[in-house]
Amino acid sequence: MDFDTPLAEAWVRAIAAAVEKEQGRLTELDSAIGDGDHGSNLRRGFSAALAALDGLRPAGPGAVLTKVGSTLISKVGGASGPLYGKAFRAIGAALPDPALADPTDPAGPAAVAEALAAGLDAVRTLGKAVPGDKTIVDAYTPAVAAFRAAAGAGATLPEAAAAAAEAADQGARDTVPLQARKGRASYLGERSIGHQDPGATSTALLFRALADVTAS
Amino acid sequence: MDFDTPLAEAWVRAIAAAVEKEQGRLTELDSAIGDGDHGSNLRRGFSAALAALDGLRPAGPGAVLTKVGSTLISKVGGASGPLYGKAFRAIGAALPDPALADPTDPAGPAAVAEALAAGLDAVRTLGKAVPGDKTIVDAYTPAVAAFRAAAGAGATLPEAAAAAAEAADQGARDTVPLQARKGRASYLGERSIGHQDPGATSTALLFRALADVTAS
Amino acid sequence: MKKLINTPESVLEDALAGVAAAHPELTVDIPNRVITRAARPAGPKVAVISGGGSGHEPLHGGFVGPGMLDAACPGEVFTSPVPDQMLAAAKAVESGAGVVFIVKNYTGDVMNFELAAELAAEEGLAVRTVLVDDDVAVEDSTWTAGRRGTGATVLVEKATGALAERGAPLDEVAALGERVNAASRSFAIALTAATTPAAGKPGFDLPEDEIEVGVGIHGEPGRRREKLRPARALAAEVVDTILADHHLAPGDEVIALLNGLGATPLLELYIAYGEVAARLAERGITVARSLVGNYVTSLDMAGFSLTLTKADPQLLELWDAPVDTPALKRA
Amino acid sequence: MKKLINTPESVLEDALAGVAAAHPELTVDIPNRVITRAARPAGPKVAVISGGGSGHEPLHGGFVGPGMLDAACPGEVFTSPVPDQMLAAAKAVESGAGVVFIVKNYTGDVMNFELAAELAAEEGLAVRTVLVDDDVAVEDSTWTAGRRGTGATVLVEKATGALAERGAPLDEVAALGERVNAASRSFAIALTAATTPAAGKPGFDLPEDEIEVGVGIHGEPGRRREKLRPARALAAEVVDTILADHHLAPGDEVIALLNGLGATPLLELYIAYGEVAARLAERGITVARSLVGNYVTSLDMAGFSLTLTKADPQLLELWDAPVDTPALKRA
Ligand SMILES: Nc1ncnc2c1ncn2[C@@H]1O[C@H](COP(=O)(O)OP(=O)(O)O)[C@@H](O)[C@H]1O
Ligand SMILES: Nc1ncnc2c1ncn2[C@@H]1O[C@H](COP(=O)(O)OP(=O)(O)O)[C@@H](O)[C@H]1O
Ligand SMILES: [Mg+2]
Ligand SMILES: [Mg+2]
Ligand SMILES: [Mg+2]
Ligand SMILES: [Mg+2]
Repeated sequence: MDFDTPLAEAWVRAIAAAVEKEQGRLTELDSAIGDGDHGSNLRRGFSAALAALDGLRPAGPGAVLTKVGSTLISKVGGASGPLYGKAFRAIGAALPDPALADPTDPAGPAAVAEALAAGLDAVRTLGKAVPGDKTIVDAYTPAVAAFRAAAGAGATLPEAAAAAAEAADQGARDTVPLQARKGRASYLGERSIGHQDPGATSTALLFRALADVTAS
Repeated sequence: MDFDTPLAEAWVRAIAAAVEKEQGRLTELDSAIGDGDHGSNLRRGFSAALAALDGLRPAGPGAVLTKVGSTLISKVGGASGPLYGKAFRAIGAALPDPALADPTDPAGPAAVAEALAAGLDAVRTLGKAVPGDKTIVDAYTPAVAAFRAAAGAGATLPEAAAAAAEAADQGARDTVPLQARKGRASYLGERSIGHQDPGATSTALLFRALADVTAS
Repeated sequence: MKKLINTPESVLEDALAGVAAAHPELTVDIPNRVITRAARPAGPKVAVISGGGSGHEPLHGGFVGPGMLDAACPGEVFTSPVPDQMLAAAKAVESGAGVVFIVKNYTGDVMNFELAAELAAEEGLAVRTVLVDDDVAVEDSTWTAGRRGTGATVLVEKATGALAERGAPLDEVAALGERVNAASRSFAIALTAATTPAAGKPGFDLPEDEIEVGVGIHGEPGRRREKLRPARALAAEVVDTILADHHLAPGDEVIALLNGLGATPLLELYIAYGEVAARLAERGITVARSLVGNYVTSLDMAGFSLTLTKADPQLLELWDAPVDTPALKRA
Repeated sequence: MKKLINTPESVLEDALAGVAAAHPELTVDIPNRVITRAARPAGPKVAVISGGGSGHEPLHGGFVGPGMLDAACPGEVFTSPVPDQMLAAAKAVESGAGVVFIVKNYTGDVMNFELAAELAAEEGLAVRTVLVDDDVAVEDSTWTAGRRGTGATVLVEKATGALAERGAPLDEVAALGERVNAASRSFAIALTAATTPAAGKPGFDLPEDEIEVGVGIHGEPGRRREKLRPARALAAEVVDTILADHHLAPGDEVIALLNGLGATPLLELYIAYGEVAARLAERGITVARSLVGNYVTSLDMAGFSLTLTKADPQLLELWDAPVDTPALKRA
């Protein structure tokens, strides 16, 4: 399996569906240590991203994800809009785009790993969070590490994506005992301890969606 | 027993105590069909009246009640302030005042009946309510009638006051099925039916207080 | 009950202390409970005095200042003021041209202002009373105390205040006030009940999905209860209810006051106003001027009222006239 | 949840339609979510642009007009606006003298305005950003996102707006904004939590006898919970907390903003202000100017915030300068 345009689109659709389904939980998590809008923020963003895809065909997977990133930046707002927006733009830019490159050499697991890593770099550059700050970074970092390790060990795209999803889930759960040091939750100080971070949770949804669409 | 200055003062004190005790109930009744301030209105008024009495001695019973009326007008506001204020001023003006009249000829039951009736007239002149409108008038009218009848039949002041208290109580209870046509409760139309009128209820307290202080 | 107060008994006095501290341009006589402008008029002018129970802020104290009221008499919460207040206010601000009392039509207000007018007349003052009764929720019949005075009070105060400022004589100012009132109709919807400090609990119980339609500003219940509906539907109902009672024809102009009852966010008031404006347009009524915000509140009640005043060139001109009060300012 | 809305999704758009209908003196670009003055400046002037999540009305749209903001960019409820809005606003109102962005210090606001500033710079606009971070409830350390921007925003917007109106150059306007922010501290107490339309229930549960001390304007919980106390005690605590963090000495003058969080009656805000003024007097601080009312709200949250800005002749003069916006007017 290659990371081609249909797969990119399927990923975005799967994220949109997951966000729709989990909107309530994301909002609930954000109410506990934030301002209760993370679910509706992402829902607004990914439904706009879906709509934006329709005007794009035919485009490469990189163009699809770049467009998703731009749409998120334009529609979400809040902390997660620029962060996820920049991430998808970076992933899109880093993915070998068949429209530009040799169409017979589509992105394999290693190239996808580097593209996902570029997304993480974008998040860290903009948000300046480090692992342990109780943010998106805490799910994204282990997910990239797992994806990269699997790809390096010769895994297929579905296998690497599944490993990344597992790691992201674990990373999200591991935010529970952390004290937030970035974003709105940091105002809570010690009172942020004991709650799972909404952004890390949505990052896990993103990676789970990738695993789902590559597996099927 | 005569209606002398100590009795007038005792009556005012008894009213103030009753209002203090029943404030919650009056407010509750007024919440149901009005704006929930009748208890605090009367409490404010009668505690000011008590304070005003201290500066009055020695004065006749008429002067005491006139002062109470003026104080109620100055301190209560709302519908009940002017109505009870005018009533007490009229009662005070109508009571034979020992300071002016022959000190050996104090007010007997018949004179008290006429003074109380003057109070009712004042209420009706100012408020333009008739019996059946679900107001103060519905307790006050039967109370005066009973007092007058008793006095006419040769009753003592305690006996006449007890009869008036009984009639006022009954009059207040009889407001329950009425539809209000005056005051704030009239806005409710048929929804005012089924609730006892707060003003009629406080009028019954006034007459009950008179019965209590004359009896003891 | 959670309230930002010291004690239920001291609410009015404590609030007046705050008004005094916040507004050096006003004189607050705390013992007499009278708010006046700190600066007296240069020559004789009709004094416009309003008053009513507290809990409706900024009404009335927030409208004292050049171009609007000369004095306000705040009563206890939801309780009309006492005659002594109006007399003290009249004596403080009259300057030889007479006094207009603006009175909302509630039994208590009417009687207390009536007694005040008698006392003022005894002191040789010329007094006119303008009664405001704009709430179409109440049938005006011999079976009720008549329509309540609500949002139109702001328009009556603004117009009479502007006219008085120009030196118009007493009868003219009073007649204008009556004209503005006659040209005005209001209707209100409550999402929650108000809690007075004295009562300590809501004036009525309203289920989590119901609203009170035609509510009064003291929490007097309204025409009926119904399920909460979208703002668009509520706005249409409020507009239609007022128009059913108002002598307005397509093409007529109105001044519209979309008023918050106290606890409704301005964001929602703007949503309601957008729907009101759309509905009025559908019905062919032109909004010449509008005002959106909390002007005649009912403590912490959530909801809104709409007041529509038929406009004409004189009213618009007076509405636009300069005013400088805590709650309404125009250069 | 009882709200005067159509749907949770359309809250912002519907409210903007209402703002457009109510304020002909403003231009509301609903698709782009930008509010600007209808009248463009005569010559080049620095454009002052602010923005942030909705739900804090009248902030920011209510402060657009001569003497204050050139444009406001409202985000979704409690969500910072997107860079496209700020770019559209900048392009709409810049007149050759550059643009100042006023940004409250929240991660989302900071990042979105940062992206907007990049985009604007790409378009050749000169942009300066003023960060507002006045809330002393948050420790400003490397362990947090820094202090939140709250009530001081009104003062920054007023002062920079007044200075820009006079033709001051870009760097001077931005430097003034930073100076006002540095001179300001705020602290808030909530009696109830806000309910966003999207969440449908209160952001936090607060028992019937407890308050949240040091709360944020999005319902971010504060320093601690405690029992409700009389207004006098709460006012003293708020004043003392601010003074503990502020470089104020007895004899200093301040501008005081006693701000309602949305659902607290004005009557109670005046009570709180009276107590604040008394406490400041005790501490030897002189209130040179004050403002009491709902200016930086948090939807239907009950409670108040206090902002104290150290005053000096320039700030007072800018504070007193003419302004003509929906929510703040001065002749
Ligand atoms: N500096 C940051 N770096 C990475 N992620 C962050 C940062 N700040 C906040 N986040 C993430 O954003 C999430 C909140 O997103 P959202 O609720 O949409 O925005 P907002 O906080 O503006 O309401 C947090 O749960 C956290 O994971
Ligand atoms: N016109 C009237 N004549 C007689 N009594 C009246 C009249 N209007 C109102 N009342 C009485 O006043 C009572 C309410 O008093 P109160 O609550 O103190 O004043 P308000 O209605 O102004 O809040 C009513 O219960 C009723 O008995
Ligand atoms: Mg959030
Ligand atoms: Mg009452
Ligand atoms: Mg009352
Ligand atoms: Mg947010």
